[in-house]
This record gives sequence, structure tokens and C-alpha cells, in this order.
Amino acid sequence: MKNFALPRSPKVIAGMVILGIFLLLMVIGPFIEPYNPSSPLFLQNLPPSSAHWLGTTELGQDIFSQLLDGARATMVVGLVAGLVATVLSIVVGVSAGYLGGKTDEALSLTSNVFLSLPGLPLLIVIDSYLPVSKRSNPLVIGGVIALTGWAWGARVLRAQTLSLRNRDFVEASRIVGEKRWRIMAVEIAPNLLPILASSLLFTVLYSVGAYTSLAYLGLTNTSVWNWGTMMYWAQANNALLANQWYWFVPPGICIALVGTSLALLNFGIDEFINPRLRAAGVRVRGPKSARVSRPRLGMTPVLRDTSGVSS
Amino acid sequence: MSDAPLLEARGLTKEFLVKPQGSTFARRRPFRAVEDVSVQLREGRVTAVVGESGSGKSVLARMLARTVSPSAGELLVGGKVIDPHQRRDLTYTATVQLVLQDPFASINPVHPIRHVLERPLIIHGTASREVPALSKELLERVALTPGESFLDRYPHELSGGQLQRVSIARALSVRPKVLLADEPISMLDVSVRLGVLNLLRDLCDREHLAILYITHDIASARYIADEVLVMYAGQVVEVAEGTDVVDHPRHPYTQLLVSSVPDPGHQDRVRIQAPSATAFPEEGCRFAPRCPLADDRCRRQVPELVEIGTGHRVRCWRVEEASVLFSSRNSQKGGGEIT
Amino acid sequence: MSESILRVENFSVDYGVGDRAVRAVHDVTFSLGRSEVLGIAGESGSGKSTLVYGLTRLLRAPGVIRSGSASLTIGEEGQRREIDLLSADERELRALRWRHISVVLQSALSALNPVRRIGKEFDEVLRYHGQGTSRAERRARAEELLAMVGLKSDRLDRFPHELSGGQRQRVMIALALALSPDLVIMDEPTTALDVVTQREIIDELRELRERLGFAMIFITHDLSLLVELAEQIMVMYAGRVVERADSSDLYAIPRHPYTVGLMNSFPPLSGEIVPMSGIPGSPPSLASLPTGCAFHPRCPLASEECSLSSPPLVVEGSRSLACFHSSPSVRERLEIRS
Amino acid sequence: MRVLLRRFGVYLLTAWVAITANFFLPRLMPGNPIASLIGKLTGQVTPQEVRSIQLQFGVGLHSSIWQQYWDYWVNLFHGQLGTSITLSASVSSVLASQIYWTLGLIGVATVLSFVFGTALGALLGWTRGARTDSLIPLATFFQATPYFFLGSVMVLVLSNNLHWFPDLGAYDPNATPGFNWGFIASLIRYGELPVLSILLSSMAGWMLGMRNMMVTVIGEDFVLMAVAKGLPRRRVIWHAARNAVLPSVANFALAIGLLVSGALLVELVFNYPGVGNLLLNATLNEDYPLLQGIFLIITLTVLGANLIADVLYFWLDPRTRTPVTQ
Repeated sequence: MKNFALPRSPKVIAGMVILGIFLLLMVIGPFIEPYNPSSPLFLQNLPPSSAHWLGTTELGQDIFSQLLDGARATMVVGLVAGLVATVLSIVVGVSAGYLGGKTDEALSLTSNVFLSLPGLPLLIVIDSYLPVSKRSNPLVIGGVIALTGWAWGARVLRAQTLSLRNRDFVEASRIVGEKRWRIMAVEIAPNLLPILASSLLFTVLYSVGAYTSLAYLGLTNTSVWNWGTMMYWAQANNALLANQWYWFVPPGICIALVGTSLALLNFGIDEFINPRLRAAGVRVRGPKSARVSRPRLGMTPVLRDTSGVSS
Repeated sequence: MSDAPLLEARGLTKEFLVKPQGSTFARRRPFRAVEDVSVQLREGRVTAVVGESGSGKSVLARMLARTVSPSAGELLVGGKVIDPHQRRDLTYTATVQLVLQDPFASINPVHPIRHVLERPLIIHGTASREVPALSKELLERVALTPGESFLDRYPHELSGGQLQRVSIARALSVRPKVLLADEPISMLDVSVRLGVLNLLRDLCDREHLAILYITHDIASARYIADEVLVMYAGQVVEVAEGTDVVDHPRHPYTQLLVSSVPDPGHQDRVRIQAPSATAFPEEGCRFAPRCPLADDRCRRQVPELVEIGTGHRVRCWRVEEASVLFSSRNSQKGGGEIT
Repeated sequence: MSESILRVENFSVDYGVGDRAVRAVHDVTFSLGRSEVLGIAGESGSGKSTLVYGLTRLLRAPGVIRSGSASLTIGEEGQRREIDLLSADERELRALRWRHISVVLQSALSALNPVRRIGKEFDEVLRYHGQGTSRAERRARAEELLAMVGLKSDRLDRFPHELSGGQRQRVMIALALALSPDLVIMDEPTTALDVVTQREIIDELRELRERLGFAMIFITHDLSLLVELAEQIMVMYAGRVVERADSSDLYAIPRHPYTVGLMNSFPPLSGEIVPMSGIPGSPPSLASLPTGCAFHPRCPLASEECSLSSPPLVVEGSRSLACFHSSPSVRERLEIRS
Repeated sequence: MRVLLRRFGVYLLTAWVAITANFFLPRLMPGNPIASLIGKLTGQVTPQEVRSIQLQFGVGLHSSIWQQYWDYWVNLFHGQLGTSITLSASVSSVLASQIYWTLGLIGVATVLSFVFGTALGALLGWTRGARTDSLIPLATFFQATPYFFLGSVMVLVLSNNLHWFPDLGAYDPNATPGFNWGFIASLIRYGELPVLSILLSSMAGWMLGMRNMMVTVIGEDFVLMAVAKGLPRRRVIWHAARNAVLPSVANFALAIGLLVSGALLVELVFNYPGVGNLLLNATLNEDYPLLQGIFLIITLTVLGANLIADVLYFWLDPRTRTPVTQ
């Protein structure tokens, strides 16, 4: 499937590099952290220094260690919730699109209902009914996030499956006697991959956001380190008002960077799915001497060859 | 060899439920896309179905390929009636194959050509060691030579004409006796159309396939077919052997169709003037609202398909007048229009 | 020939600039007389659409005009002025468009804004070109235009998707004629239609042209349609004009092997059925054109010379031809072979 | 019309799901949160209040769960959402006093965000390939930044350090609440930064979506035809934008939910009165009656907004009104 190569735009490369770094942190973060993130070992409220790159907390914990440690929980919950939601959306979306009829009606209705429910408030409500012991389990939280986040992917996948199902090549497979499950798995599924990837990126993005929001609100177990919890403590101690930006800002930037990397990758997929979005087709690339300014619709540029036309 | 046609359709009808335009709460009403069509496909013969968009010709092809189930009527293979309820019927699949219109859409873009040809071979029980050789042979049968050079290419690397040949090769892979081709050349470049058409004729002549050629291009039907059916609004309005339909059209619609084709050699040909199609009427002759000869009976009662000469049948109440109309007008050269 | 309205010289168009540039239109020269119909025939990728979109500067990126000149002569008799299409700025082009050159595309469904009523399209064109001071006046003009193509005025209140294909194409034609342009470009306007509808529209176009006297460039892959409609026919292959002639001459004695092949690709509607062959092979991709004459790999007459250099377009009276084997008997020789 | 009725049906069903979930969640949750709450409350509140909570959540009641469900509906239709534990007032009166803040702030911000974001996206799409494209990664960053973070940093920098905006809160504590110019002016002044922060974080989504659609639509024939007709450029852009905006309107359902979620946090960051603040307090204090009421109100409001978006879409796209002919 060599035609599935993503366009190699700077955006995609930047996205892959940033995401790669954070995935690496997820794996090795807790091993390379200089100190135990929870132990109040140091002087309180130290500003950044060579010993404490990001200073210390009100309790004297090393903030940089917390940041490294928090990468794991944040990313794991984001990925797990994203994956679970995507699997849910595949099951619901693809079967609704392919099976059609009453099944489709029922499944579409379900996803539309979930789509119309406001996600974060629902999350907060469910979460606050959870016993505190359950809240400390990132997987439970991840599951709840997945429950509120699958519907969008299901809707997109259903629409795509529906359009693929009516394509001629699917009919052609049916005509030569291909079995139903093989048509779905071999003929339709590979064509769904780009949409699937895009939907996965989006749900991971949503999950990271939802998880850190819950943590920031203090609705997850506050002793499990993740970036949202760090900001919760920073906020609780009025870190910003005390100009302790190094406590509050780095975790926020990390979340934003993870999100940005996912969104940048999604650009690549968008450009793959919809070639019109590819910038390469727009800017007329060429040698410096022959560069054309951005072509405008209805103003085809005239670039007379001075060197003479080779024929 | 028995006398029964390889594939026969008797009284095929397909009704769809459609919502009338413009109304919100109106009930869906049945709309007959195909009405009581019978056709016999015989060994070594090309049968053409000619019709414009909306005439029901593609629905007919799909009913014959059994991807659409008919509302009424039956299919017979070699004289035996097919059980309409059996859904996936490999014996039928191995007998009747359909080639679709758009070669770019009918081949999955993510798989190489090899996959396209090998799947049907495997499904229909070819031993796996024979598969590569057979695939290559199939490609060469449709004049894609050398076959092996195409096997590992992806669809986007092939031209439309080549893809349509691959599509035909895929249909041939199950060794069918009947080949249905739904507008196989309309999406192709002009210069390669005849090549594909000749390939079909060739398969028919050399390998004795029965071929149903569906088209909107009456000239290509005349070129390739042994028998031509003209469809209008879901009904067969005229059938004749050989070139008769085009050379001596009897139904006013066929005359309109023939006289509309650009034909610089006969620019003096008289044209039937007919108002554009609006909705098809629910009773009477479907063509009546456009027909210059329509009278009360035409508007009330649907005419039957009546034999008027050897193998030439027409569905028209006023076939006598209609026949005279076309021939006399053509000899007159540039006479007044009928309004 | 009458006074010319459009003159095009050595016109070339590329897609892209630099290493990956692909030449889509190569060195095309022609002129179009006032009220004349020029037919351009060719298959997909022959450059026929690229040529006219390039001339009107409507070609989308990455299309770039690389050489040549193109000028349009407009204005009333006695005060004609020539406008250089390639050096015109946006304002000049805007003033020129629709009022002097209008366009009809193959699919009217995609050419009409799907969320607007038909009447709005007419109103807008008339309003922005300063015709019809009041809404009612413009509405009356729109009704008049629709009547001209045989449509009832209630169509003005419809949306494009509510009309049939033939009706939509008629709407496009009426719209194209709204400002009485000097030149109308028709890009395969009937290809998506049924034969009967095509016939109606072609007849209507002929009549309208006689009445209104606009010049027309008509693009299609159907040579026989052009023979009925056009005075002049230009046949293009792989971005070049390979033959140009009066339509009756071209039909009677096609001289380029490609033209012959094209005509042999349409089975006739009458006479004995003889096996015909079309043209072997497929049209080339512009990115990898054969050396020499682009047609030589498919040409039954090709000699070594053809693969070495590209034959120039030689003008000979009212005909032009780009072929090394240009004896008048090409057709006979080809027919014997097939 | 049919499409619209269908959508309405979906929303009714959604409302039913939300209401039913509200009823069953506390009853079916593992660990029985209500019982433990009542345990905690004993001695702190009057026995009547305990009784009313028990009634509402069906603890220690002898009627069947279906009878409770029915009673729950009956109460709902009488506007009785129970009594807030922490505020010792009826949930409906608490909500009634706070919802206007939220509706005002988020409503204004949502409309502005949609309008500006879409307009900017249309321009970006039109000028695709130009230097304005460099806005995209920046917009992406803002889109990916959690709202509470962006808001807090803005408060720190723009309000605390630069003093461009007033302090936290909804209005000047010295102003007299009421329909007077001083109060309204201070409302606007205090609303600027919260609205601006919502705009910054939510506009990017509309903008990027619109840009992508715009780029796609510009590739359509009818836009080229608008150019060929010699229309002025702004008219051509209008042709394209009018079509490109349709998916944005259709996606409103998804967006509004996310937007409201994010914007609930605005009240926290800016210490702004409203439902978001209530929600958080209710959660932290385990004030379940209030929590239920808030969730219900938010859901119904979001559904209402969706319905408006659907009507708008229906009005904007004629193809939803009549079937497409072949």
C-alpha cells in the first residue's frame, strides 16, 4: 500500500517529532526524573536553578520531576481512552454504515444522542458519583472519557463506510462472489485507514484535554501525577499570583504541545484525503528566478520563457 | 447443445418506492424502473440494450447479475429457473458476470492488479499454484501484454482503457458463459473505445460467450450487436435483429433517438421534433406526451410489444403511421416539422 | 475570412514551473473570425480545455502561461479596440468577462451555485455589469433570456438541483448569453446529456448564433458533432494542434492519421458494418510524452523520422497539418490497412 | 421538514437519556454515593433536609424504582429539582439566579467566536498559499491549549501584570447592580477578558474547519464560474463562503458541546458567577441535587442551541428541503 505515504510537509514532520518526544517521555519519564516527585525534600518555593530546573513547589517538591513523571499518566490515559473510543467508533460506525437498515438507524441514533450530550459536564457528573478509590485509577477515568468521546468518530466512519459500500469496486467484489466479511475486511477497511487515523488523533486529543481538565478541577486522585494535577496544585497555591509561572506554565505548555502535534499530524492526513488542501499544488514551485507570487483564481500567471522553449 | 438460451429473463420488473417531489408528508409511491422486460441471451450472440439515462437499463443489468432482486419475473439459466432467495450463489456467479461502467471506480485503488484477478480465481476454486499463471493468461486474453508486467501495478498507474480491460479480465476469470457489460465504453477515451468493443465481439465470436451490451450509444449497438432492444421509461419499446432497429426504426421514440445522433454524412435527415421528457405518465403509452402521433388511445392504454416482421417487435398503437412517417420524411429532405 | 475577434499566437501553457513542469499546451496559433464557430476536438489530456482556460486566464494553479500572445477585439463596428488578454490586469479582465467572453461548462450542476435560486444567478450577472436598474427590470430580462432557450419563467425560482440536466444546461446557455457577449466558450456542454437532449441543445445553439451573431469556441471529443456545428475544426493531440481545416474539408478528407483514427473511432449509423479498429494504444500522459511526434507510437504510418523530431504545423491554404506523411491519400492508405 | 423533525426527535431522545441518566446514575453507581453522603450529612443538616435528599435519590424508600422514576418526572414537570444541600435553597431558584451569567457570557462568546472564526477561516482559505498560512500552526497551538491554562495565563499577563483589564469577577464591586449605565459598562469591561480568552481558544477550531472547507469549495466549478462572470472578488469569496460554511453549521452540535464544556471553566478561572462555578462547587461538595439540576440545564441548553443550528442549516441549504433530481 505504498500510496498511503503521508505527504511530507514540514507540518507533518514537526508533528511527528513533537509527538515522538512525548511518547518517549511517557516511557522513560519516571526513570529519568532526578527526584521523587512526591517527596517534599527541598526548600519550598524555590525559583528555577541548575539544581531544580523548574524550581520547587510550596511543599518543596521538585517540579521538573513532577513534569517528567506526569508525562506517563497523561499520555497513557490519553492514548488508552483514544484507542478505546476509536475501537468503539469503528464497531458502531462501520457496522452501521455497512449493515444499513434498522441496525444503522439504531446505531446512528445512539451516536447522535451521545454527540448531543455535553461531554465535560457529563464526565464531571459521572466522575463525581464515582467513589474516590475508583477515581485514582487512570484506566477507569480513561474508560469514562472514552464513553463520552466515541460518537464523533463513529459518525465520520459511518458516513465514509456508507459511501464506500456503494462504490463500484465493492459491487464488483460482490459480483465475483466475495464473502461479506472479506469485502469489509479486505476491500473496504484499507480505504478507511486515513479516516480512521484522523479520528484516532482527534479522540486522543480530546482525551488528553478531558483528562487534564478533570485533573485540574481536582476531580481525579490528586496524588497521581499528571500535568492537570500539577496545575491543580499550582492553582490551589496561587502560584500564578505569586509569579511562580514555572509551576503552572510548563505542564500547560506540554499539554498544548501534545495537542498541537496531534493536530499537525491530522493536517497531513487531511491533505492526503483531500488533495486540494495540499499546498504543493498551489504555490508554483521552481527556481528562484522563475518564482511566481501566489496565483489568484482567475488570474493565471504569465511567465514568458526568456531562455526559449525546449521542444 | 440444447436450444435453451444460456440466460433468459422473463417479465422482469423492478419497483422502487420514491417520495414525490416537493411534498413533505406524502407517502412514498412505487415507481417502476423496469417493467416486464424479457430477454434471451444465447451463445455466441451479442444482445444490445439501448436507452437513455432513466430508461432502466442499468437496473436491468443488475437484476440479471442478481445484485438487485426483481419485484417480479424470473431468471432461467440453461432453461432452469433460478431460486430468487438464494443470496450468494457461486454457480450463478460462475455463469453470469457483470462489467461495470466506470473502470476507475470499479477497481479498488488500494490493491494491485494481481489481487483483482486472483480473488475470483481463488473463490471459484482454482488451485493456488495455478493462480499466477492463470492471472497472466487472463490479462493477455484481454490484450494486456505482457501480462506479468501488469500484475504488480496499482490501478492509478493504468489508463482507463487498460483498467476496463482488467475489469473484463476479472469477469472472465470465473469462466462465465454470459457477460453483461453496463456501458463499458462510455467513460473511456474516444480512441480506445472501439478496441474494447472489438474485444467484446471477439470474446463472443471466438469463445462463444453470450454478451449483453448496455449502452446509450445506438451507433455502437448497431456496430456490435446481433439483436438490439430499445428501452424507454423501463419498457422495451422496440426489438429487432441485426441493424434493423437503426436502419428501419418503427417506434417514434427509436426514430427520435436515431435522428438525434450527430451524423455529418446525413445532415439532411429529417428530425422528429418532440418536447423534452418531463415525468413519465402513469397510464397509457409512456412516450405519448412527447409523441407527435399520440392519440386518445395512446394516452389511455399501454400498447403491447407486437411482432411486425421477422424478429422485429414494436410497442406502439400507431406503428403503421409511424413507420411511414420516418421513411417518407427522409426521402422528402427537409420537409416541415411535426409539432 | 471575416475580421478576426480572437488572435492567438505561439500560445503555450505549463503545469508547474521548473523541473516538474509539464507542458499541456504547446505553441498554439489560431484566429477566430467574428461570429464564427471554431470546434476543438481531442481526447482527455489533449490540452483543449487547458488552451481555452489559459486564454481566458481562468486556468487554475499550477497552470502557468509560458509563451505567446492572445488578444481579443471588442467594441462596436468602427470603434474596435484590441485587448491583450495576457497583459490585462484584474480590473480589465473583470470588465471583459461575461460581457465579452462567457463560458459554459460540461456540468451545469457544478457550475451553478447549489444554494442559490436560478433567478439570483441572472440578477447578479446583470446587476454587476450594470444592466437593468431595478430588480424588476432584471427579472424581466431573465425571463426573456429563459424564454429564448425554451424554459418557463417559473424556473427562476428553482434551485439547480430541482431541474433536469438538460434544463440546467439551457439555463447555463441563457446565462452565458445574458450580456450579448462577442465570444462564448463551450466546454463539452452536451457530453453529460442524452443524445436527444444534446440534439435539442445543438439545434438551439445554431439558431441562437444565427440570430445573435456571437462567435463560439466549442470543445468536444465528438468530431461528428463539430462537423455539424463548426465552420473550422482544430484537432489537438498531446497539447499540440495536429490538424486544422474547414469542417467540411476535414470531414471529407482528414489528413492527419490521428484525425482519421478519431473518425474511425465512431461506428457509422448507416451502411454495411465493416470492422473498425479505433486507434491502438492509449493517449499518452503529458508527464512522459514520446519523443518526436507524440502520436507516433500509435500511428500506422510512423517512420523513423517521426520518432526523432516533432513535425511542425504547416499552413497550406485554409488547412494546417502537422505530419511528415501529409499526402492527401492518407485516408485511403489507412483504410486499406485496417 | 422531515429532516428537521427527525433531528428534533433525536434531541427529545437525548433529553430523555440525560434525564434518565440523571435519575439512575446515583442509584446504580457502585459504592452507593448517596448513602455515604447522607452518612456524612447526619447531624449537619436538619432531618427534613435529609429526608428530602432521601426522597430524591430513593434511599430507604419503599416504593418501587419505577414509581420513583414516575415521581421524578412529575416533579420535573413542576420545575422541582430538589433542594441544594450546600446552599439550602431550591435548585431551581439557585439555577434561575445564576444561569443568566452563563448564558450571557458563553452565548456572546460563542456567537462571536463562530462569526470571527468563520470569517477569518474564509479569508485564510481564499488566500491559501500566501504568507497568512503561517497563522495555521499558531491557531493549532491555541486550539490544542487547554482552556483553563490559556485563561489563567491571560489573567496573569494581561490583567495582573499589564493591568489592561480589570480584576477577576463579573462587575465592579462599587457599581450598583441594576439597569443603569455604570453597571452595564462595568459588566462589559469585566466581560472583555473572559470573552477574549474564549475567543482565542475556540476560534481556531472554526477557523481551521472553515479554511479547509473553503479550500475545497474554491476548487468547485461554480466558484470558477463566479470569476468568469466578472464578479468582484468579494462577491466571489461570498459565493464560496456561503457554501463552505455549511459543514461548520452542521458540526455545531459537536462544537457547542465542547465549547460549553471548555467555557464552563472560564467561570472558574475568572471567578465569574454562573453555572460553571456552581457545577464545580456542587461536585466538590457532593451536592448531588444541585449537580443533577445543573447537568439537566446544561444539556437542555446545548440541545436548544443544536436545534437553532439545525434550523439555520435547513434554511441555508436548499438541498435538504427538496430531494435532488438525477
